[in-house]
Amino acid sequence: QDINVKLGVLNDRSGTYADLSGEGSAVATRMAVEDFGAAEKGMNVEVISADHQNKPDVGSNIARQWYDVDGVNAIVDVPTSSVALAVADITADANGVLLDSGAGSTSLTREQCQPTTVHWTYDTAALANGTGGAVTNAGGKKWFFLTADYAFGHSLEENTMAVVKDNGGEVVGNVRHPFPSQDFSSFLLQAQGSGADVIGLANAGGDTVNAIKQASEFGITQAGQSLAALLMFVTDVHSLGAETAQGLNLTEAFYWDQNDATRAWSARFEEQMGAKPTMVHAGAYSATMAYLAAVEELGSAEDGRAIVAKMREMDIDDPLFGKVTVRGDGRAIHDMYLFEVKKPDESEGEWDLYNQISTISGEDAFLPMLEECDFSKK
Amino acid sequence: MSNESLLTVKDLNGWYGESHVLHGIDFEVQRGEVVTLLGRNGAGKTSTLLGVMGILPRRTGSVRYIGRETIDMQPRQIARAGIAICPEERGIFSSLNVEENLMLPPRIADGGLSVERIFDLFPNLKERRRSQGTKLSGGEQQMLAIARILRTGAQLLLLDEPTEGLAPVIVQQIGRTIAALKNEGFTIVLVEQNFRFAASVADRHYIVEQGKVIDMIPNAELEANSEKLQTYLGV
Amino acid sequence: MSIVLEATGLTKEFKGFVAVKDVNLKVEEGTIHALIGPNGAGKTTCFNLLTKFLKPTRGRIVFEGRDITRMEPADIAKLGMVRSFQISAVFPDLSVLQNVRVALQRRRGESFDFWRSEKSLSQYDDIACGYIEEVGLTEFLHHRAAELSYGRKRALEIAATLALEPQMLLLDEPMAGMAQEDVERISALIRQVAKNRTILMVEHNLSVVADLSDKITVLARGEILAEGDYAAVSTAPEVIEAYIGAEYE
Amino acid sequence: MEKTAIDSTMATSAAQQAGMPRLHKVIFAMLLVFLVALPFLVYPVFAMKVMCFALFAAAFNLLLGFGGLLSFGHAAYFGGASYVAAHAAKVWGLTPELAVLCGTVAAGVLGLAIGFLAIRRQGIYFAMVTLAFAQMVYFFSLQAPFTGGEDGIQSVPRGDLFGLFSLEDNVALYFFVLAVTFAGILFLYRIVHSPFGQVLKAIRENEPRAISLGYNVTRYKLMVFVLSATFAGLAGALKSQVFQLSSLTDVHWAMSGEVVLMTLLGGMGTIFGPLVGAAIIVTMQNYLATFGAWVTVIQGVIFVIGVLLFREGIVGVISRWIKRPL
Amino acid sequence: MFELLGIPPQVLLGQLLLGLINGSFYAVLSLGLAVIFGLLNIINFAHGALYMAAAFVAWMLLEYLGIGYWPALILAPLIVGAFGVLLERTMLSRLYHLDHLYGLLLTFGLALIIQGLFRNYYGISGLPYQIPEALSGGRNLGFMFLPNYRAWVVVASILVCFGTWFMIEKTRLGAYLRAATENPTLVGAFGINVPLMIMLTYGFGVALAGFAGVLAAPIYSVNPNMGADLIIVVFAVVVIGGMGSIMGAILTGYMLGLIEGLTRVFYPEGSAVVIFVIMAIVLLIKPEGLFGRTA
Ligand SMILES: Nc1ncnc2c1ncn2[C@@H]1O[C@H](COP(=O)(O)OP(=O)(O)OP(=O)(O)O)[C@@H](O)[C@H]1O
Ligand SMILES: Nc1ncnc2c1ncn2[C@@H]1O[C@H](COP(=O)(O)OP(=O)(O)OP(=O)(O)O)[C@@H](O)[C@H]1O
Ligand SMILES: [Mg+2]
Ligand SMILES: [Mg+2]
Repeated sequence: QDINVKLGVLNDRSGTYADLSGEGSAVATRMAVEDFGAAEKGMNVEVISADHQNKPDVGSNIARQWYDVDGVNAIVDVPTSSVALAVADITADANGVLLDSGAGSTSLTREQCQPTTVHWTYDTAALANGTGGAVTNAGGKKWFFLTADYAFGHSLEENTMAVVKDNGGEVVGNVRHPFPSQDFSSFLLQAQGSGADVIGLANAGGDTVNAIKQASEFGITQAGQSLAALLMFVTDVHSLGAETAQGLNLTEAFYWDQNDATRAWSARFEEQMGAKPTMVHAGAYSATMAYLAAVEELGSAEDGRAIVAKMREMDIDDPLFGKVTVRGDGRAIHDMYLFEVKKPDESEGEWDLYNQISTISGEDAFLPMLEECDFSKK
Repeated sequence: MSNESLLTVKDLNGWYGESHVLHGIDFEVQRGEVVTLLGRNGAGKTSTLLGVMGILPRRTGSVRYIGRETIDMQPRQIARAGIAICPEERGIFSSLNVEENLMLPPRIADGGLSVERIFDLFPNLKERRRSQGTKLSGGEQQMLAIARILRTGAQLLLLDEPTEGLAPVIVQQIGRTIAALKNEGFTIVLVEQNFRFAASVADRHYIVEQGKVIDMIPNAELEANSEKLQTYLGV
Repeated sequence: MSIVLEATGLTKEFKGFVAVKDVNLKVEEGTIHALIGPNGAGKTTCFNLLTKFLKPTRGRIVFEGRDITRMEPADIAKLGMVRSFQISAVFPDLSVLQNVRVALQRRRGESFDFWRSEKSLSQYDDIACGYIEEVGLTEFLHHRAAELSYGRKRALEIAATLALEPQMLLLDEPMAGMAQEDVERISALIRQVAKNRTILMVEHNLSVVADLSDKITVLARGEILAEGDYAAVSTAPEVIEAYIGAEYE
Repeated sequence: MEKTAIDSTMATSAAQQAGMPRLHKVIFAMLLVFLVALPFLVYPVFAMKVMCFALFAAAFNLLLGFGGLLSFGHAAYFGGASYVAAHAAKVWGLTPELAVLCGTVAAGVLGLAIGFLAIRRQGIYFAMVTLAFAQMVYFFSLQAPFTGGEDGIQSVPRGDLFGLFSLEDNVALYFFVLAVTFAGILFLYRIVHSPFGQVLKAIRENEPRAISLGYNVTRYKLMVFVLSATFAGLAGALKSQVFQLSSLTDVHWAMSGEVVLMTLLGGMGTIFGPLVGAAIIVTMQNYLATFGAWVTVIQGVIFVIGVLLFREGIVGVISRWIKRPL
Repeated sequence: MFELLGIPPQVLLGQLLLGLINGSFYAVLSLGLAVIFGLLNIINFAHGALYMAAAFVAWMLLEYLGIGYWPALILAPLIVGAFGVLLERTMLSRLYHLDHLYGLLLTFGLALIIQGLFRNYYGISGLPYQIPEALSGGRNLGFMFLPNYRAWVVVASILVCFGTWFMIEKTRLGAYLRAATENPTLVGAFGINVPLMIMLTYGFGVALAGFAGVLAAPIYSVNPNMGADLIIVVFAVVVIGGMGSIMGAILTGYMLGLIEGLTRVFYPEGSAVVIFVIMAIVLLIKPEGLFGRTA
């Protein structure tokens, strides 16, 4: 018998995160449906998408309507933590599934964990562990933080501070800038005056890009301080250009040029989107694949809790993320990678941007599970 | 005085939105004449002036100025042709000071009064030249509104109740000014409520009623027509 | 006769320019008192000071024995001293009837009743129509005030002012821009309403001044130049020079 | 000669005299019937959203269209009330009607405080003072602990009306929202057409003259400001109950802008304009959400066309066509 | 933690200089807005979008036509200004007889369209635009490192601002503009071509925004959202300066940059709201703005 599945890709399609998620995530999700061979397996999978404009009320309204009226079974992507948290609640109420790829907040699998949430790609703790740990260990002991003044920035800063201290570093200062900001020169000057080795950028998107651009203009890096962009996507690096971004350390869960599988998939993606995929796109793809597999095994997409439970049981070997397990709290555990941005003369194309420095195993990257969030025991 | 007709208005109709207020105004003005439009409140005198100036929202008919049809022209083209208006509500600009207000209308031809002469005529303005335009007293604003079109060199001046709110001394002065302007070859169409004043400066009077010109009385024949005037204007 | 309104040492300076200088004015109850003077003499400014639309730089104003020097303009009106404006002041988008009704509404004192229906206003219609009749605007009852010609707007303003039945009226050039026949009608109206109240009036139309006023104060350059009845004032040489002009007949 | 003018104005003012004109009664009745049927036709939550915004826009229009005061900071009352109501329901555990009442009162008080300072300013300066205070409210909401920063206050319980009737169900909640918003809008209508409204109109048209008639203009303006803020707050408080969420979006200046747009698009100074404007914009946001990246472009085109075709707002134009105030 | 108390004077000096640089952008932008508001009485909500568009035009000139920064500094504002003229002719001019709020609605719609189109074609994450060769690098002032380009920004903005101020305040044109705002009909009846004047003024105001956009391109990320939230701040600057005062807009622009700079040192979170606090205070104390005329 046929299994009907309806997936809703809900993300930012016009704001700051439109490039790193946006239409690309919908494309990636459709690719997953195709690659999974849903049609051949007797599954009718439909993918719809919508723009949540980074507003929790808009996002929750759409999510509600999708579940209540349109018969959506799972919601994919949902960047912007505040929206993701709202959607996670609604999803639990509706017994759907939230396959989150774009959001960074650790709360999704901790303070506000839900049995129907799967948090796939990254979170602020993983970023902190990746970049923070690596940079501190490489000798960047004194940190100064430039933090976007909102929940995401705070949590990224907090996670990274902890990692820095654990690794024997110290935090010599921080400054919280309004979100979004255009001009960072003043904050950079403060950072410069602090005598830090490393300036940690606990912000995202345009803020990070502007901060890096201006750091180079003000000769910060030339003067010996280094920058650590705690959340940066390949699209951001592309927009900065290798000239400006060279030497930056950053943590991602996925890079298009890692192996043959990622290259092949990314080439297909690029054909449709005109740009290489980000880890958020890849996460939307992989999470959907895993979800469909669980649905296939259960033979129905109706019961979200059951599907997520099934996903927890599966051993996932993903073409893009490698070995993945979904933990009891919904956190997907997989390797994270530390990259360094290539120098312009090393780069062989506009998207040839990263050198991989190290791999951080899933256990090291993500925070340990909270007892009360372990739904596999309930 | 030459006999060439400077302004000929024929069958001028005018509307404000839906309401039809001018119903075929006919009159003409010879070069160098002072002509008044008299009539009750709401008769359409102001509207007639606006119609000549092209400011009325919608108008039809014919308004010829020195032989040129202006009915399809923009107000600014009409102004460039040599007509200037001193509006009823005065139209002093609050964001300009007195001097800027005075200097605002561009010179469109030679033959306007010099600034010195204007200040001679209206000493108040000279004294308050740095004041914000709308801070002037009501009467001073009226003077300014008249003064500023004297500079431009326009040949035909449309004055809408220029003596309203002015002290008798100044009214007399304006009377003298009008006479002087007339001597210098300006042509003036005057709308007046102050009948006595009108009689002292004008050559001819047109009577406007309900959006039509219903009569014309030469100034010399006022006495003889006092009964008519009584019915037309109540004076 | 008692003094209704008294100003002592009234002075107003605008950034160094003295518009009204040390004016002492007494208005007697039940009279029509005219304030005349050349343009820019400070008449309107005086009005603004008396009705508190401007704050005096110096001086004291007493109305019916009460010191009103520090009051707000709206309160002055509530005390019974109402002014009209030199440049016509009506509510353009309200009908003639509504214009007058707004004034009546204030008189009846119900003001913040946002929960009440508009119907409660129709009780004023009769009184309002009475005043409108008096100024000859009955045929325009339902016209928007904006559509009236200038002179009729003035008439409407007077009707609304009268509707407040004030103790004292301050009229700033009530005749300006009026056709001759209206001048006569409004003159008659003013004389009629003056019977049981006091009027202070600015007017440039000398025949009206001569006709109506019991007492005249002549202001020039912010100071009082002359005071007295028309015959006295109009023959004073300094008044003729500053205001009336030699050619006035 | 003045026939036409007399006729048209006679018609309008004659209509104004007899309390609520027939036309308006009919429209309100039809609207009510439509709204009662609505939750069975479209998704109730969406319908509730439309109603909340319609009330918000109507409250705003009271100030702009009838008070002649452009506030550019109405999000402060809308969002402020939404936070208070959400907090009251979630943390204090109040029943929905009490939570909404708390939010509404809070908005009124906030309106009184801000209005007191702003009301003496004119025109665009007034708008900017209100904006300035609204931005401070935003900043406060961003920094204060109880508002939850970016995340807002989430998972607000819907609770039981009067502690008796559960509003968990969308349709049940819908009728609660319908009752409140409809009553709110009727009340706003009454305010506009009250003697107070008449004075307000006079003040808007000629302030010095109103003063000279003895009206304490400042107090009237403050009054209408507070009323408007209060009803905006009512709308915001309801919204927090509907979405079970209250967030920074509601206090952001873009929200203040949105309500201006709704009012203008529908036609300011008309009774029904804000309702139409709100319905259009909310519907647009809702249904365009699936258009992906083109949303903003389409939205922009609609605004541009809307302004060019319906210059006085949609209802404003219709009202001119049929020569009746709407 | 970072010690705020003992901020050394050099650091403060550095921050003030940075503030001045940022103020340069505010000054040029608010000047353009003030010119438009002053004449058309329209809050040009598309100002930020047009600022952004000019940055993109500069990028396109380089990318597609190989035209570098210096020509772009003239060309891009001209192109954007011409576009502004087109908008004015085809759309804004139809709204003048209406409440000016409708102009706001229209320009808001235009801003959405412009931003949306750029977003669709160029994505959100922005495009690189390099600092021109001649201005790369910088000099050490002792208390801070000043990039040459930033120094140029200050110089360029001062030149443009005061040039504009001179043109508007010291020539007849300015009086025409101000008068036409109050009563266009009457000014037209004096023989002045008001529609033409309005059109050119709008174009000029937009070109100023464009100029700021090109100035910004090398230091800020060239992305479709770069001007999105700007309008509200820039308009606040115009209001604080006093509406209708060109000089007010300019000086307040620089001043705001300075104040914002200081806030960034002492209370960084508040740097986005400080302008509104100042605006509220200024308007409550001096309702017509710092340099405004009383009505
Ligand atoms: N803006 C307007 N809209 C509609 N009707 C108007 C407008 N202006 C004037 N009218 C009407 O047009 C007619 C003629 O008015 P106009 O102002 O020309 O009269 P007028 O003779 O100048 O009167 P007054 O002596 O009072 O100034 C009047 O009936 C008036 O009500
Ligand atoms: N707000 C103000 N600021 C500066 N000067 C002013 C202000 N108001 C009035 N003035 C000046 O004060 C003087 C007196 O003005 P006022 O309006 O009182 O004159 P007036 O006697 O009523 O004259 P008119 O008969 O012409 O109406 C004038 O010279 C005027 O320019
Ligand atoms: Mg007239
Ligand atoms: Mg006066």
